[in-house]
Amino acid sequence: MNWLMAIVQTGLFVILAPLLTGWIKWCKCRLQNRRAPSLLQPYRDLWKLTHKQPVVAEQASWLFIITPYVIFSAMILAASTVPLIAVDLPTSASADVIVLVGFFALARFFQALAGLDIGTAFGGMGSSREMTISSLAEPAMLMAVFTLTMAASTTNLSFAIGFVLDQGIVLRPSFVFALFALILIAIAETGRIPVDNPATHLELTMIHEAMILEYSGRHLALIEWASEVKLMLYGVLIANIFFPWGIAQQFTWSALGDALLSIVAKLMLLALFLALSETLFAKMRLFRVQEYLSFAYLLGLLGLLSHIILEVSR
Amino acid sequence: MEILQLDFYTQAVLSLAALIGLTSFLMLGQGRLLRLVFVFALQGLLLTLATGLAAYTLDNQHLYISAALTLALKVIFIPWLLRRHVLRMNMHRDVEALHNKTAVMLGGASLMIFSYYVLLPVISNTTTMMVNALAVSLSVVLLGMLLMISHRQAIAHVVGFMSIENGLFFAAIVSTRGMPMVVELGIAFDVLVAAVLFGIFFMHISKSIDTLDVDMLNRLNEVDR
Amino acid sequence: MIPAYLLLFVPFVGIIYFALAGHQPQVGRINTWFNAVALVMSLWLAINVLNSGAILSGSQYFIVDSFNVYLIVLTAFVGLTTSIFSASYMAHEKDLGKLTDKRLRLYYSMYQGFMLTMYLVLTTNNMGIMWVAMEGATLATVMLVSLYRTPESIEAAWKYFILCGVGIAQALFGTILLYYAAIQSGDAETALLWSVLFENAAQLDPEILEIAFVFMLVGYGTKIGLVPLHNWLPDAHSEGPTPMSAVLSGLLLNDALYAVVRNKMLVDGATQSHIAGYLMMGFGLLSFLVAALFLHRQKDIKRLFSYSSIEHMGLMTFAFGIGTPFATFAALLHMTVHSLTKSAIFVTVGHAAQIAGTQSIDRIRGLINTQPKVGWGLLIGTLAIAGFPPFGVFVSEFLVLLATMHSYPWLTPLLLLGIGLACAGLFRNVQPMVYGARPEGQQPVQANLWPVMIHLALVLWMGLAVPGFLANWFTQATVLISGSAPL
Amino acid sequence: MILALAYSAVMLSFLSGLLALSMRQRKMLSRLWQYILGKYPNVPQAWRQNLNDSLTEQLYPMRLQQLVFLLLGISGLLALLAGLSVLLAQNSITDQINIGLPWLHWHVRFDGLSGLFFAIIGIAVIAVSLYGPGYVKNNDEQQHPFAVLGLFSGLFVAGMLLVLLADDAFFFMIAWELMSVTSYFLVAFQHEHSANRRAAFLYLIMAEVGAIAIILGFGVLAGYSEDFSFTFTAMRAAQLSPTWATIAFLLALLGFGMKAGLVPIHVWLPEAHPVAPSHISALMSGVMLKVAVYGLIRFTYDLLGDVQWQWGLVVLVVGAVSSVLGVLYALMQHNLKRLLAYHSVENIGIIFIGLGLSLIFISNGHEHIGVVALIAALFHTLNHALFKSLLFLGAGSILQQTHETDIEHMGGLIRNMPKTSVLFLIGCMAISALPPLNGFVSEWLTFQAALQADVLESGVLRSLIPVSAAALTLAAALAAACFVKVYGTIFLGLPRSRHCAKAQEVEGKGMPAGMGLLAGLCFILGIFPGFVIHLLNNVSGQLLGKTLSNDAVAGWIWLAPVSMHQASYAAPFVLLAIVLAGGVSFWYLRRDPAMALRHAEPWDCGFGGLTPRMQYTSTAFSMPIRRIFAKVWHIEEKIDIEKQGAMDQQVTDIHYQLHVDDVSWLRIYPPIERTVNRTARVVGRIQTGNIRVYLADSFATLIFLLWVIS
Repeated sequence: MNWLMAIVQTGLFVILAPLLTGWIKWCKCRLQNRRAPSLLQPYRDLWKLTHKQPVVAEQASWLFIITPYVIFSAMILAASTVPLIAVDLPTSASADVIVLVGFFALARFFQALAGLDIGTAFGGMGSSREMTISSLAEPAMLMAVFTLTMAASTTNLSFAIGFVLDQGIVLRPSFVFALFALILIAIAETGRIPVDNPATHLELTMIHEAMILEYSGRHLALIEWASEVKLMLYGVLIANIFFPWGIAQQFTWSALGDALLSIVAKLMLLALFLALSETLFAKMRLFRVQEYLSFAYLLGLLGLLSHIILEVSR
Repeated sequence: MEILQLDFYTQAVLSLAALIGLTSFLMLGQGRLLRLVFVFALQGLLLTLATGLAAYTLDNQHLYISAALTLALKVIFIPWLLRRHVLRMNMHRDVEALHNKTAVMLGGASLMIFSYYVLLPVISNTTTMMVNALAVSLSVVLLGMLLMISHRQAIAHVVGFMSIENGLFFAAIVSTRGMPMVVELGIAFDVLVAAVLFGIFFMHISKSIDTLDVDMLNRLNEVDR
Repeated sequence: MIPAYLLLFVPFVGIIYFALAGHQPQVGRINTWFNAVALVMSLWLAINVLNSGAILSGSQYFIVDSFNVYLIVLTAFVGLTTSIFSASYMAHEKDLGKLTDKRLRLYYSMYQGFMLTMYLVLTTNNMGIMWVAMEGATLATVMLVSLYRTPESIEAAWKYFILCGVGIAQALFGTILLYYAAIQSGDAETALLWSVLFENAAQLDPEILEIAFVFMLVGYGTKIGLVPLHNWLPDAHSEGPTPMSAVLSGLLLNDALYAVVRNKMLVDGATQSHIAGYLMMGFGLLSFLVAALFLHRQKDIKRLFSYSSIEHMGLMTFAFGIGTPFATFAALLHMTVHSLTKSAIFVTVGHAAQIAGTQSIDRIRGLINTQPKVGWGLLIGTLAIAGFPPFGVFVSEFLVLLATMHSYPWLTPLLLLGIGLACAGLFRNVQPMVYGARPEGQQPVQANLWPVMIHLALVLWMGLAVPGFLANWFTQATVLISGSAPL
Repeated sequence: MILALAYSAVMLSFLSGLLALSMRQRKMLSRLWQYILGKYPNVPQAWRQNLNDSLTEQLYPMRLQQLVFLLLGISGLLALLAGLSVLLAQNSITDQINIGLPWLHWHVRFDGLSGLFFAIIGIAVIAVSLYGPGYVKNNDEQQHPFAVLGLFSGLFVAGMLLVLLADDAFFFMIAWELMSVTSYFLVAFQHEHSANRRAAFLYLIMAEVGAIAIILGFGVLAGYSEDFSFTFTAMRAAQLSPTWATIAFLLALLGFGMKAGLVPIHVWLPEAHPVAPSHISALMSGVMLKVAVYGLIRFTYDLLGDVQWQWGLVVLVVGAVSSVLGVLYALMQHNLKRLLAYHSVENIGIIFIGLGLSLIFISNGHEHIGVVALIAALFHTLNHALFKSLLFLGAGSILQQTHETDIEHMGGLIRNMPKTSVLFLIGCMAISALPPLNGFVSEWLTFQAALQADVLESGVLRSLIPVSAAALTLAAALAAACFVKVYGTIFLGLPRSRHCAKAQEVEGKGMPAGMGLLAGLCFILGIFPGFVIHLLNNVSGQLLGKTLSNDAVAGWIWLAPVSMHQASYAAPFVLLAIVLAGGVSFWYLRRDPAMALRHAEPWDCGFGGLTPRMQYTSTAFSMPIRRIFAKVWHIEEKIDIEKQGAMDQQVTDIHYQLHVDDVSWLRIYPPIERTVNRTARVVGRIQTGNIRVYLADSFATLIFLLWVIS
């Protein structure tokens, strides 16, 4: 039952991810007074891409070919460990939040390599920037995670969420800090404005797009899909860790239904915020990103310290 | 006890000691090599007399022998050798300008006091007056070194070296009625060989740097130039 | 006691023989034979002593106990191996036309003369004779230092002569004071005999002995090459023929130290204080550090290693000064391994200088490529002398360090500093000489490297395992010097 | 029995060294062989034939090299067996060898800790000896004599093994220095380059200073042991006052840290490791540093006994600093082997973070967590040995094929050297701590230990530990960036030099096999860490008397250091899932033949064709990081633009020069050298060359002493 549950919700993750992206696009268009594409547009794109013949450069190596699959499976793996609608899944026991970061790192590693494989200037540029940003983002992320896990005294996401649920509504300064830190990091890691602009292909500004510039057909589809899943992953992390209410703790149809509805609602809300911020803020220069990320790190650190200083009584 | 209670011979030895000390001072201030050698021979002579007297006083047989050795070596052979070299390298005319002579002299005087101060423990707990001369002999040794430090001529150095030997020898006599015979002979032999070697070295040095000024011997050093 | 007399007799014959026939072609080998015989005698002596304890000659003029017997064997051994080396070396020098027959005669006969004085210093029981012999060593070697008659060599010889002469004179004054202290209580004839003095050291007047020891230390210390009395040493070592440097470093310094230690034993016996020890420690440490610094600015390969000798003598003096059984054992071991290693190094250095045709470090290059044996010999020897295991020097330095740590912990940083400096100073100069490409027109020379191999093998042996009989000697000597055995 | 294995391992490595000496003795040997034939005519024909032609002029060197490496390999195998068996047997065997000081024979002790490191060395040595013959085959015997190389390699391995066996300070130091000195000779092996000589010199001096520090550390212990004995047994029994214990610990940290390469005493490492032959660099970087780690563990946990939390803090901070600085310095390198050497600094830092954590937890009475941290450190030690050796061997292959160590001149090798590229990729993934490889597991364990910080009383520690863990993350992420750079610049893209363009895959089976072994182990240990954890548990059981909680080591699938409830990791699942997901999507998407790949020119922004000069160089790749962390290096950047034409508007030529230096080098070492030289010059003044001054010296000395006396 549990296993089935796990597989089902991983499936849900993968299926729903494009929808989330579509929703964000929709909100942005609305906010910018443009006509919005349908919510299903991402699905259509994926479908189209998977049915085009992929073109690869002559000097592309086997690494270039396998990379999309690695990235995609790494993301699915990550998705399987994050509780979407129900806690205490067997899969989430197989990998805790640190391993989750590990999966992201794995995907990123191959992504960057693939960017360098062809030998175009853009690929290298993209990989270089991607690795730089991520290497700054990871410590900050860990700080936020630390805050959470120190409070919950576990790195297993199911148990952590369970912990928050059991406690009920507690106003923890540390969690507030951690939340904001995590949001900033999520924006940086998923390549959204103000760190990176997923919509642009302007040489000097693009990061993520620059790496996948040489991809086409099914490869591109997999990568796009993977990044959508990643976006959703972060959304779910934020939503379920800090506002877990509504998530199913026992597998009854009603509970699961509520969980599904609640998570959809939370995600829509988050996406709305994201769209709003993307409309309000402009992309920042590459060398401003470090300040942005160090601020995130600072938030994480503050969260940790406030946990140690304010919340624990010894 | 007072010098009055001493027998004549001891008094004589003590006054000889004073004279020997004086000769050291004379050498210290001496700029002309020939006179230096002469004073050195004089010191040797006084030493011989002292030895003889001591031998007579303590009627110690082998002190006579060492007196004879001293006479042969320090009064006759070595001065002759040195004189010969001085004349051969005709340095008998030039005078070595000694820097701040007075300071050196005062230093010498203070050395004498110092050596007395050093040897006080030795002198204080003994009955034989003669031991007091130990202080003089030490000061002769130290003055010899001072002489070598203050003079630049190799020959002066040899004289200083030998006067140090004199000092030691005198110390042996006044303190311990001379060393055991073997040692005396050994020392005498060493002094003899040393003297000969010095002679050889004078030739080599003057051949290599055609002067006997030791300040010119400074090729081997550790200073950045 | 016969072997002792023979031991002294052999080199005596040698002096006369070589004085007459020192210029014949086969003379080098004959010299080796003389030393070989001497070695046999010394071994014979050693066996006697091992069997029947310390020996005092009938006339009481000679004493052989566990302290000096192993030094005697060491002296004979190094004398032998060095003579093997000097045979080929001097032949080569003669071919280069650097030497005349007359000087060869002088060289060989004085070689024997030097050995004679060394044996005399070691075997005699009479402090006066010890002094005479020590002075004799100076006289014997001073002509050898100036053997090449270059201005530098003459200058070096003159400094050697004057400084050691004056220094040793102080030692005589010390001896006289000692004698004076002795005859206050005791018969004038035997009063200078070390055995007698040692027996009733307690009766000697401590104050006099302290003064005496100062003179002894300054006197013999000049010969050991303690800073600031060391100035003659690098000059003499660097300008003389290399075999001479080898024996000076390997033997003369040891024997001077031996004399000091003998006197220290008396002083410690008389004054129940540790004053002598402190003086020696101070001198030793100073020499150790200053010499280590000097290593960094050497341009002449032989000067380099003579400074390293000063450094090691400083370490030994320091160790003897500490005076605990442990330190004493270490110092004895260090005496042995240092003289073995250092003489081996000087052998290779001699060949290196012949290969490059100069002693200047800047012009000796790429030895390993030119003549691998010499290059590796020099490199390994330097490693050994710098105190890297598994060579014996490491063992002794290890023990010295720990002994210091035990008795005077606050001095160990200085030792640390010194060893580090010395290692750096040696290698910054040696590495460029052995490594690198072979310079133009640099040719291998006729070299006999058996002495090096033997010495290094022995040092290696002592590093891995101090052989039993040697350990016994050291332990007995330690008991003799410091009163009790190490552990 | 086990001890016999260990001894024979040492002996064999010695033998291989001695055997190498006979490289030049071919004639003598063949004469000997003829003599034997004459003596015993009834030697089997096969042998006769075999030996005859292996003694011929052209075959002999190769056969000898193979033989030498064979012996080395066997010794490695024996070491591995001995290590594993003692680990499984969980006992400690003691023995004495009757050489050494008269009153102190060589004491030998072989227990779990030594066994672990024995195994580590064994694995690396096996790999190296598989790799070696192919690598040294084409050496020029005159320029780089194999006799020397083989001799010192053998002695080097023997030295390392002996260090692990030593049970008294004296024997330990002998073995330790044997290791240092032989490796010094190996560093100086290619001594025709002045840079190598300089590196060797630096290495030797720092090794010496470190060794003396260690000796003094032992000295402190011995001083407190009864009757001043150097056996480790006596030192264990010694009761030290806290102050002296701390002094001893600091001395040991200095000594072993210098060998392990902690910042800022790491400077010899990036100089020395690259200049040795590659398979030796693999041993030095992969294994020798581990021996230093062993030394510190032995000294701190075993000999000193009751630890203090301040030590842990020092180790933690030093480790964190080393890990971050190490990887940052590495990022700026473009000499492949230097870069790898700097990564050793980083990984040693990570190991020390683990050690520091365990010290802190143990001293605060939380042994069960201390055990986790210790095991994490030990595991990372093992892992680093594996992948660092792998990477250095890979670098060796690249060097052999392209004659390049500068990655700026490489590129596109993935097409020319397929095998090497795969193996190297595994190494890169392992060292950048990517799941599901082994590097990730150990770092994960370290994190788990750090995450337990909130059990500690002191708030300072509780806030410092996470910060250091964040430093660890930073290091890991930067390492990933660095190895993307490395792999991308070397193997991907277009070849940047002619050598690279026509590089070939290494011929022969040996070299790939050696690397394959290590790569395979990296993989297996990543998937099934349980087995290793079990062994390490034995080690900590012997060392601390504490082991992991049961459910942690229960299954071979689950890895839960503290408890299932707190954190767990199931590598097999991860692998399975990756394979499933990847495989399914792969199969699903490629099923349609009409969808076969079409190859075409890459887009080149409309310029005619891509040239190698268009692609990102490694310097360019690391530029953003260089900007961001600019304080860490001493950077000299110079751009000169040559203009001409009217009003100097037409740019004809642009020169860009970049020189990045290690700050800790500039800050510390040249000043020391200057000071020494200056002091030496000052001291030199006392030797003026004027004899009268000399006389004055001795005169003054005499007067002074007399004055002192009276």
